[in-house]
Amino acid sequence: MLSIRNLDVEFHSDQSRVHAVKGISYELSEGQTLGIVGESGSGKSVSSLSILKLLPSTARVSGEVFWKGTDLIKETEAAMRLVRGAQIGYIFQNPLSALNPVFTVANQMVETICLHSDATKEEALEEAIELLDKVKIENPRKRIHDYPHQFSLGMCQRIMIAMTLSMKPDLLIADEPTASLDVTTQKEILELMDSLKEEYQMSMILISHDLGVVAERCDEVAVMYLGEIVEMGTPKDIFGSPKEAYTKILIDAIPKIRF
Amino acid sequence: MLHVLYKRFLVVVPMLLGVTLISFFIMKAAPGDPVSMYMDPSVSLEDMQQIRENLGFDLPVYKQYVLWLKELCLGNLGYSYVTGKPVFQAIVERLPATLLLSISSLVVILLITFPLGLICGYKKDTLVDDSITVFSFLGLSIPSFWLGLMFILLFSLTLDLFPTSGFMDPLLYDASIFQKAMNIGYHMFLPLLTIVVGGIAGLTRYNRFGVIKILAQDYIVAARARGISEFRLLFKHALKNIMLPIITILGLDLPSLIGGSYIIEYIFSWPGMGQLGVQAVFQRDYPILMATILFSSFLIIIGNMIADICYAYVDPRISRGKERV
Amino acid sequence: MVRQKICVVFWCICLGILLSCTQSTDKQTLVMRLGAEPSMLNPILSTDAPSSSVNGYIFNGLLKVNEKMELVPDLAEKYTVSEDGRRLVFYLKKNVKWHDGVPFTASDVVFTFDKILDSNTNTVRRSDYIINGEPIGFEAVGDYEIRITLPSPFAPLLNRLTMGIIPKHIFNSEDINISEFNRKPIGTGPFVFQRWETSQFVLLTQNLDFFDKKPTIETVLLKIIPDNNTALVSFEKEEIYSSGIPGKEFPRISESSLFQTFQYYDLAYTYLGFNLKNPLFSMPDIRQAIAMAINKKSIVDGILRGYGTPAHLPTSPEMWTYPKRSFSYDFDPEGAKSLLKEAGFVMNSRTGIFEKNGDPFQFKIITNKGNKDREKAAEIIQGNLKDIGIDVSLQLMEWSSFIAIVNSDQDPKDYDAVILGWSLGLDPDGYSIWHSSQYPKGFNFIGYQNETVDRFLELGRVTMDRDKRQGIYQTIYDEIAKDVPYVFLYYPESLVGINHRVKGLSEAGPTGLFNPIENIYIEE
Amino acid sequence: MTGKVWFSFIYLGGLTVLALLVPFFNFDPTQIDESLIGRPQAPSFAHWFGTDELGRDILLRSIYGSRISLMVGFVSVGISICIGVIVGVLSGFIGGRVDFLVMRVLDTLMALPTLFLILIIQVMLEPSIFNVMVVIGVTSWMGVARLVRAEVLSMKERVFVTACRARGIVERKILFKHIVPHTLNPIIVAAMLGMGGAILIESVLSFLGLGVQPPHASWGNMLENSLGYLRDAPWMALIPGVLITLTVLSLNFLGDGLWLLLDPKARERDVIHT
Repeated sequence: MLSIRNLDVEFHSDQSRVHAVKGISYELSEGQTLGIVGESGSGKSVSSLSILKLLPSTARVSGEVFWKGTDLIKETEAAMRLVRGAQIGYIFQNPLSALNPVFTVANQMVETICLHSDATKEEALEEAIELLDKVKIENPRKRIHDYPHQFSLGMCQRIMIAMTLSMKPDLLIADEPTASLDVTTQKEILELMDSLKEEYQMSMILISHDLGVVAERCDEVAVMYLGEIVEMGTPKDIFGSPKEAYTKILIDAIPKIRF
Repeated sequence: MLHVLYKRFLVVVPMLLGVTLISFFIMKAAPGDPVSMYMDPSVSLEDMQQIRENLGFDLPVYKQYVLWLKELCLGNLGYSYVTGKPVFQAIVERLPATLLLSISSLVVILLITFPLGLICGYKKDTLVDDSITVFSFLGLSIPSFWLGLMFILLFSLTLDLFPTSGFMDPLLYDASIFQKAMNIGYHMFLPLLTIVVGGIAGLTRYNRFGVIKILAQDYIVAARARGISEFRLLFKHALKNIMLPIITILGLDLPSLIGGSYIIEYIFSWPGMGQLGVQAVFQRDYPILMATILFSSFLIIIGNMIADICYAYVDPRISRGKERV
Repeated sequence: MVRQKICVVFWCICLGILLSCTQSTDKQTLVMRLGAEPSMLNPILSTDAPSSSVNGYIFNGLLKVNEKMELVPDLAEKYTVSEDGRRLVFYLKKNVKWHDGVPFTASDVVFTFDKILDSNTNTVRRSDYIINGEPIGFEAVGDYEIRITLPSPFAPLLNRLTMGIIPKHIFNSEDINISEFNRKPIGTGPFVFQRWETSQFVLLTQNLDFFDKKPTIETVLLKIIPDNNTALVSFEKEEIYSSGIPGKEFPRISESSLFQTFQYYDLAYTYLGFNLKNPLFSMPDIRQAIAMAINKKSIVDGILRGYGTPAHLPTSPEMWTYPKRSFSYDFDPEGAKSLLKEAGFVMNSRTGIFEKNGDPFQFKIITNKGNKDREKAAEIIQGNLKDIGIDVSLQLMEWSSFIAIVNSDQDPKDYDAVILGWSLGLDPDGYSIWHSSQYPKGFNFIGYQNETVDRFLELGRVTMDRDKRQGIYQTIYDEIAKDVPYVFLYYPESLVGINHRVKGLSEAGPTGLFNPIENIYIEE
Repeated sequence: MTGKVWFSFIYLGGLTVLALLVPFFNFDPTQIDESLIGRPQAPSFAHWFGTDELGRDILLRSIYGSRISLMVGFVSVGISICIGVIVGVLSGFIGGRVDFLVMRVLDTLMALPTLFLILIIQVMLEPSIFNVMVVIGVTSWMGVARLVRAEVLSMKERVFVTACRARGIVERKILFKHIVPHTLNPIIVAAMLGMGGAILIESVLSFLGLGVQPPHASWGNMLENSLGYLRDAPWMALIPGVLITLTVLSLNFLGDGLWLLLDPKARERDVIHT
């Protein structure tokens, strides 16, 4: 379904030039979950943002991103708009900053729903409330009219998930969706995502710096280091017999409770 | 909300008091008084002295201030020393012209700077952005009174397109309101243009920074990731956020906008409060001067308050009772 | 949206231009300029020129000055002066009505002068009617007769009886200083006040009940245009019918068939005055040297463009006391230098400045801000004096601050020299400027003291005969010219342009071209 | 960006060098040419910028005028920064009631229409260039004080200050060693922009005749002189105006450039206020 070949991203500015992603390739088939792990700055987010062409104008992207048979790199901005959200959803690391602070949740959700369907505003609102209910926001009918800053971080992430799901994407890219949350909330959100993935039958790219998170729920894992995929395979392979030194370090970094 | 307003009003009173105190004493420290305007070989100094006594200039300065303040509390701003006109009337006569000029220049500036700022911010570091920036800086650096003169030289004297000065053609005193409005607009063009050229730079720049900053925010990328169009992004998602800093800046810029328009009024003989005030400085017409300063300060303070209120209105994060620092 | 707005603004501008082009004026409307906002339209309170010129249309005095600068009866039918000059009787016209229809009587006249003499009135005219501390008596006999009693004869009084008379029935119950009738005056004059828009215009219309010959002009529109350049532009666009013309524009305007131009001497002169109490200027030789060092001709030619004359006397060529012969110092820088050397000054060849006992000859000239000609003259004088070795600095001061220094009570006063101008009244009396009693309080702020001048000034005030007075003032002028308390700089000429459609003008002179206003009409 | 900064450097540098060197030559900017009084001459080979109404060379007067403008810029901004920094640092650092009071006084001063304030003070004092500098300095420090206070306040909240306290460093040392130096960057930028502002105010004052006294030249009074000659001798108005504009423009460019240079995070911050 998604096939990336030789994806290369460079950032140009007046003084410097940063080679963020150095020719990576991977494939993802329908219903599968791909995990991408690596430390901060290894190019995980950049590579996945470039799938949707969401990088700032200073970025130079080359390579091929085939999505359902078309190369997204060559697509126009207008065509991309139809892909974004409706076909590929994206969940961000910090849910609070990903919600526009000056509009109510209802406003933003209705806008999104109306954009991708023919629903009227009233219908869209009902749908949004339903979705909020689904992501376990209490009293959604009332709370939907609140502003983002009135919700906790975990709640915001639930809202983001609800909003992304409202567009029924075929692929969900979750960019460290739990990194800014505390441990118990992390667990809840991940479980929520698991169940929703089942329900909506989406493919997923799960980005994380935490191998533990990825190992449990991915069909395949890619390890990125300094803009390159240094190792790729099933979690079993990676954990069982890591070939690269860097992967070993990552595995060692998973906290193990010793008594 | 009301609570905030109430609290702010409490601060306004001592501030205005401070303003009057400072200006009154500085003013009284200036040599000369309104009576010296009468100097003429046919005028005797005894007469001038008598008028001074009639007007109460022989009293100690603090007593004069207390007297003035007492009258003010009774709602009496006094009478002009030069024309004997009630000060309130003199100010009210001038207020419409000043407000007309400052408000319309503000509106025009906003109308121009918003799209300019959006373009600059959206197309940042391109040729368009660079040239708009250079031009707006140029506007900021040109002395406004000189620009006014150059406009008079070009548009009035050389091209003969606009009147050099004034407010309305006297012959239109009984014309229809529409005709009057047209004529006033026609007279207002050059002063307005002068103020606008000087005022564009700052706001465009703030707008530009605002746009750049906002466009880099996660929620813009997130909205884009949901397939929302660029137009909608700019004019819905970014716009409201950009307005926040702009409102603050407007509030802070108000003094310079009002103060700046005074020198323009002087150049174009625009019958506003600035002209009245500058004249009053030179004629030592204390009651008029005090009232002009009081009114201007009041306008500035109110302007800042309105900015704060708008801010609270636009930004949901500022909730009731919490004041912005 | 934005484009629409731009369009709207554009069309508004176009419409505005159209409208301003199509406006037309009634043919008997006289459009004049006021150089500033009038202060009060009340002749006993205001002293500023714009107010006076508006008041001139609205109010009448007992007497008026005609175009030949003679005093003739106005509200008075006739008047008599007693032999000793101490009793005057005025018989008033009987058909005079105020603009509100109330008949004018002697009580109005008495009220006017009582108000002036009342110390609660903020007027600077009070001392005009006080002689040696005693007020002049005004008394009504019946409705149409006024008796005036003077403590001693006083020649300048007749001129002061041109003061506009104000209505008693209006001001009786008002605080005259702040009365609203100072802004909507009621007079007896040929024109009735209609409206006054702040800093825009004053509008007057013909008085249909006027007691004298009715004017042809139906409406007088006085536009308030403070800026001279703007006024000139308006004049050339025929938006106002009269304007002062700067010297450099005068030849151009004169050649145009659209305009009539006039030039005449003002009753004014400009001078450099020394603080005579300053030891530096105590010697007449020094003052004379300075007088000789100043190139008055280049000031007149350069700054006034030749429209004026170098001055030598404290009067004006238009004044009837202006002498045929006069005493003067001509431009002579070498002579000035040798005078300074005789006075004990030595040239320091390094600095190029004269010194005495090691102190360089330097002083500061102050002048008021706002009169461009005067400011330029000051700069030229500074240059002239530097050329002969005197170091002069200039300070332009804002009027009130300037007056505060010059009029301070202290002796000696805190200045070296001033450049200033006097505009003179119609009477040649110069008592307040030259008499030694007017120092330190008074307009003799330079501290001039000359017994002969004092004596003749006093004599001039009590002498009624014009020929005798001429002789008296001749003596005074000679004394002053010899003493050089001032360096008289120039007599400026008034350059006036009038639109060609305005007819019936009188001969050019200080009383104005529009005197009497009754003769003026606008040609189609 | 760099182009603008280079332009400013070269222009201001050139102007400063000219201004500093011109007194060493035997030129007299007040020399009147009596034959040309009242007849300003257009720019020519003999007089590159033409002559004014008293036949004086405008080029020479412009250079002498630049001495005044640059000096006014330096001195008045120096004064305003001294006052502003002291008030801002103390107010921000002491905090509490003192801060509240100081801020209210600042608000009050800022609510005064500056032009009137300057006009009245200037009328009160004898007009001279020295007074102009003092008056501009004394009336324009409020912005700097606010800026510095805000900076100090935000510094106070930073962890490193708490860390200093935890190490037992006395308050005074924290203030002068750790907090004040951090406020330097915004001050330098504010100074650049402030100099431009001061030059503009000086020109307004001289224009109203309350600044530099004749026959000495300043750009403001050269402009004022040009008033009666707008039509016949537009260069009299054009040249000083262009010079003021270029100078202020350069200072603004320089301030802007320095801001980006000194504060790498500047692009992210939305407001610097002059």
